Amino acid sequence: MELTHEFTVPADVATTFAAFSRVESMAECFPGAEVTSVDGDAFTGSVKIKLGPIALTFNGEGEFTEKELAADGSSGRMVLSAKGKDRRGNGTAGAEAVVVLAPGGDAADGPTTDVEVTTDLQIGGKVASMGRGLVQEVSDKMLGRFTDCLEKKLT
Amino acid sequence: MTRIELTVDGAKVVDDVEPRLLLVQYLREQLGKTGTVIGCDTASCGACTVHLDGHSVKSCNVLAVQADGAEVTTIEGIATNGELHPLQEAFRECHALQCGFCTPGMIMQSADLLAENPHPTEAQIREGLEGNLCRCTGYQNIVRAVRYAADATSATTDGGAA
Amino acid sequence: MTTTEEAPATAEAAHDGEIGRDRRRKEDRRLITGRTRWTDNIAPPGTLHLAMVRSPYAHANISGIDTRAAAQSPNVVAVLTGADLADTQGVLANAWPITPDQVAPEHKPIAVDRVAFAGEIVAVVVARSAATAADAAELVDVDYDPLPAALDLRAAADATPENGGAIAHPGLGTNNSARWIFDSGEAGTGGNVEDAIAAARTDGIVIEREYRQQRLIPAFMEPRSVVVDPTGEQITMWSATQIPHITRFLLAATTGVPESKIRVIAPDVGGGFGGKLQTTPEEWTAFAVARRLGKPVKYTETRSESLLAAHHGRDQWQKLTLAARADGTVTGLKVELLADLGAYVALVGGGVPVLGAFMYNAIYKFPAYRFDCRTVLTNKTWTDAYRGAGRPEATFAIERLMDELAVELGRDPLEVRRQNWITHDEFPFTTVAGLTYDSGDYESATAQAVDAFGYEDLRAEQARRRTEGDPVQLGIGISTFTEMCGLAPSRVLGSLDYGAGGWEHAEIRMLPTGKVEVVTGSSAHGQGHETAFSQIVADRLGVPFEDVEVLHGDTQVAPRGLDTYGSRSLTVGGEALALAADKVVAKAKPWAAHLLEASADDVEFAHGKFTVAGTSEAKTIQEIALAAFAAHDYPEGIEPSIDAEVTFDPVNFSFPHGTHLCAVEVDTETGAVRLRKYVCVDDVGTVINPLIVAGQVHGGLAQGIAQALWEEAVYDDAGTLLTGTLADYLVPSAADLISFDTAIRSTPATSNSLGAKGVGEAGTIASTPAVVNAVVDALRPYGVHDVEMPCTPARVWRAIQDGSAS
Amino acid sequence: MIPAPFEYARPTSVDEALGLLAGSDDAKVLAGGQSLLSVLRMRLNAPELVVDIGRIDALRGIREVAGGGGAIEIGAMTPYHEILASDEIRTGLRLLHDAVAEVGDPQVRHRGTLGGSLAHADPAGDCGAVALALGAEMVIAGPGGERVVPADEFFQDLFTTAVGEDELLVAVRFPGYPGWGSRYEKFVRTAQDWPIIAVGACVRMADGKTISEARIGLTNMGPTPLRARAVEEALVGMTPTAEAVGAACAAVADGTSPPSDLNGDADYRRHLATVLARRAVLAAAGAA
Repeated sequence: MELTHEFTVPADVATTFAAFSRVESMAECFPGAEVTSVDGDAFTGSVKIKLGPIALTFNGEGEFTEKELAADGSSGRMVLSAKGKDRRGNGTAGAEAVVVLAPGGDAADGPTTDVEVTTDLQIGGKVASMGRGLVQEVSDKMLGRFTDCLEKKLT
Repeated sequence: MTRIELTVDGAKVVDDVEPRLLLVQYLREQLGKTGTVIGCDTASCGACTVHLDGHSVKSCNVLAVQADGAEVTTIEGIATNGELHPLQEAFRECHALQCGFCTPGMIMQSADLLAENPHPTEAQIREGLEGNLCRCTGYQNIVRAVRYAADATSATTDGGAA
Repeated sequence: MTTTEEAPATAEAAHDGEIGRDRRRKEDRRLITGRTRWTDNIAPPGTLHLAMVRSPYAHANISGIDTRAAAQSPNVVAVLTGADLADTQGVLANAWPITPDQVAPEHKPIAVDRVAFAGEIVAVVVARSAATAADAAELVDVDYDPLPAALDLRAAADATPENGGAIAHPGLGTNNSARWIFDSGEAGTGGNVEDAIAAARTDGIVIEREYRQQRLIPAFMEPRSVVVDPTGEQITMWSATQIPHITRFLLAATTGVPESKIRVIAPDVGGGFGGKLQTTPEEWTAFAVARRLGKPVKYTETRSESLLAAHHGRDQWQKLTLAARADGTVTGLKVELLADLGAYVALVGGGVPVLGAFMYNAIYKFPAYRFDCRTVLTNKTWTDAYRGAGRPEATFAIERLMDELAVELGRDPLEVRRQNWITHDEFPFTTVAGLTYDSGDYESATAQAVDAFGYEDLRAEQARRRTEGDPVQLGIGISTFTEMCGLAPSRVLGSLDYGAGGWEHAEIRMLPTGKVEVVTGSSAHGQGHETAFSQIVADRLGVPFEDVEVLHGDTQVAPRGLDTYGSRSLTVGGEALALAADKVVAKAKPWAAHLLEASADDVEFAHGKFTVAGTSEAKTIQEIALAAFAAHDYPEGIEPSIDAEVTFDPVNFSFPHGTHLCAVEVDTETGAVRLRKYVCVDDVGTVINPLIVAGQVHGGLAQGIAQALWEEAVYDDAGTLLTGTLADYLVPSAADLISFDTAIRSTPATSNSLGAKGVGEAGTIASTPAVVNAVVDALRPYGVHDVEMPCTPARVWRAIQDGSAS
Repeated sequence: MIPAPFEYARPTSVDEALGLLAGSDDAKVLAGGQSLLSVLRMRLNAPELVVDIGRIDALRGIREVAGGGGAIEIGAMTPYHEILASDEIRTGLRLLHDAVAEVGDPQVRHRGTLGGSLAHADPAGDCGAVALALGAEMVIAGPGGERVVPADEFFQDLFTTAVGEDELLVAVRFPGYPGWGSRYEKFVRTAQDWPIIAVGACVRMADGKTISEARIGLTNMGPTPLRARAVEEALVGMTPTAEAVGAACAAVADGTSPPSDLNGDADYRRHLATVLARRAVLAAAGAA
């Protein structure tokens, strides 16, 4: 499934890029995420998803497979790939998040950046096999919280 | 382990069980009441229906510890003095079963239905059995059996035999 | 109030004949009281429990399996992978390679290097309880490297390594397993269909349609379970299976354990519908683990495992071209079919479309036909027989097309069918597909159905609703059908490369007390064999119904048999029994003559008694059974037994048929479809037990209607099954269905002495097209000409929007 | 399938229950269990502690709120079948009665509870939209005592309510609606399935001719139950003809974000909402 979230932050593209392109800043925004090790652009960690009756802990690894900032600061793009599995063997998750930064309109107090996060998420296993497609709802919810947090980082 | 005491099909039982044990597993594995069966894991099929303190429940959706102190009746406990329950009789008479796997739950739910509404219409029977799946009969003879049992019971009652 | 025991029939009652009698079922005594023997109820002392670790990926290489944590958890006895069992796990066989060059991947019960569908077993945990096995299974850590998955049937058929399409088994280089063609021109059974189509294009009507047979899940109520006890001289397997005999043979053939050392028992089995016509990875794994550990083991699947990993059914794309003359006479049909096998070629999975190949012409006598089918491997659960197997798909196609033709002609769909069907005086009739239909009467069955349905009144109501613009529209659907039942003639099966014969075995033992023990190789799972077979034997031998005991489902008790599927039990197994009974009578006759001091020529048998013509002297067959047991006094040259065995192999299939009429109300505002009325008249030949026949029809209707309206196995684009519980795979309840008006007619079959044709699949075959025809009929004024199955409210509503817009 | 192991506690008072919740950072409250146990069996959750509140007598029962102008309080652990059997509810809170009658199946209604369902906050649950439409108040007990949260603020997100991890929903209060008519329109594919969507409407008529007040709740039209306030306002003063009500209800899905799933996409749900809302309002007005 592909999930898209868009928002605008009150900072220029370069500042936004710098803020987002660190593993830690990404991780601390993802609900329930904990980074256990970082090696350059690669990391390992866990994500605890707790929503209503469901509580799952995914362990996994990820890395920035792309990080590009235009020299003139006119655009930025980063791709984060991650995969993990539920520690009870009930599900697998694979995600590729493409973050695209573009200059937004200037606000009164300075430049802004439009951010688009497109996440291609694959949830497999038992988790995805039950319940009226709730996985999609839950995933959308988690990513929404993630992007909300990113948005607030620079607000 | 948690100590539970309950009455199952008229007999008092005391056991130590893991809290996670489902009532249906307790009935089958510890009490040997294998007449009650497990058909699904989402409380959809109703094959495991038993009576808990007089009301039908899906015993796969109740923990054994939740039945502590309760009275449980299964398909193995509804015949009295060697005589079949009117619904057991009716299911056989009306050919309301084929493979028979759903039958214990179907009979237990039908008994609950008739206890609440002794003279149901066809629509009420169908709605009353909405939580019990059967893959063999197309339900037609099950509905017929419930009506047959209702008629038989009311005939007995009207005749003052009770 | 009576007890469960059937009141013993009087001798006179028994003489009224058992055939056609509404006997209450013998099986029910145990089933209504919970005194049942489901496989999951069986646990030999010391039984260990298995939990399967299953792949969450549709297609992946296995790069590592770490079993240490699981193996160290409390009460775990062993954790075994495919590699651990490599030499002993055997392989799962495909018993019906439909072409000599069929491409089929090897199917190990536990995957070793690569998984090919989500749900495939990668390891098995053995523990002292099912709960601890399940706990430990969560600790098995498998590393997967996902591979591209072939999921969409049509895309998979076209995929090649060159065009970059996903290949379900990369080593095979293709997803195409087999191509199987029947062409009436080449077979000499009819003309060339391309000629017929070309002629119709210039001067007639050509109807071209594509229909999808969605993927279904048999969803028998009893989840599969297997217990294997290797202690003792034999290895005993109890399994919730339709096919204990075939399982024993294949276990022996693929594991090297001699057949004589394997006993397979199918105890009470909670439904199958084809879904338990399989040799399963779970059975093979349990067998291997039990042998490895020398201990009894048990595995019972959860419902979600069942929906995920027990074989699925249907899943075909049909491309159809029907040619007709301008007057409505059908001149030819071309079928191009894609059939989704799933990840492996299942036991008879490859042959399912072939079973349909002979039925697309149905009850019609058109002169040209071509069937061209490709079976395709994908990374989904394997598919195999599901109630009707091939024949529902064929019937759906032709019956939908007949409606489309009627619309094109602007004529009543019943009229168009009448114009094209075989009339009763034309039997026996050899069809364009090469089958010879022995008997039938489509006119009478249809007339009776139309009458019971109130066809004209409902058409009038439909017209009224249309005129008034009622938001709730009425639709009327028609489906006739015939099928080939009683799989069956071994020579025919051989000509189709089927891996077994089609005979059935029966044995009758006349016990000294006068009771009768009957052994059949046809193993029931809800059909009521114990009752119907008792009736046949009681009828032929003139013994009380209650005195007949039917034994089945245990390879030690009933060593010869080919099991239950394809509506074959009565037509083949029942006939074997009838012939065995005749043989008992024939063997008893010289005894009777001897004891009555008469010439065998003067002895007659009727109602259980041998009498000498013109005297009151008589011996009952029970008396002769006792005499044979004592064997003190009998004629020279014969054996001291009147027991008999028969292996029966019919010369032809049987061809039940019927006409089904359905009325639905469609709420055009919401798309909701409500069944209003359902009438069917089925000709199943001689009826042994009308109660059982009606029950089979009801259940079949429910399953066929469910295909039309509710059920579908849905995968996401990564190959995860989304309908993985009964909360998502929608099996209808009583509240979703109505009471059906069913009637039975009988033109006896000529291929067996009983005249029986088979009834197990009838309802399922005819009801799906009847319902879809009704839904589409309701929506014709909105420009709708098809609704994909299942006809969900959302699809129906969307069809109305799209139709009205066009 | 059996749930993963857990510790089990069965308090007999609300305070005891709150103490147990406070003492664990991975506890799950077990009410009737009709949703939770399936989740535990599928092992989509494996809490350390399960707190079974089924034996807290104070949480059970239906009573009139003293001085509440006909308001009714329902203990959180009151099972559906007791609600269905209550004459008070059938006559005074017909909409609730009708929605409860549609929950699951008879067996589920014997075990399932109103409070359990509301705290579970499944957007497809039948009771949420009705609680919202009827302006229910949720009584929540926590370490600091009881607080009352209006339904409007109770449902916060998918499966998320105002009940904190250390709190317990103890009762639900419904104002009285004497003289109102109501209808719960639920749309399902099979009888025991979750609703694709549902609409609950409650209407008060002035002099039997025009709508003087309307309250409408929507089930499964977004991550939480929703109230269709704009439509409620548009209906006021209207003579409830099919055309007029239909026109008002055409906007019922505005601002909603219904899910797309195997039963239908969001557009279909939006369309269904307009149809069901019209039918519910007309029926409610007719019954008023």
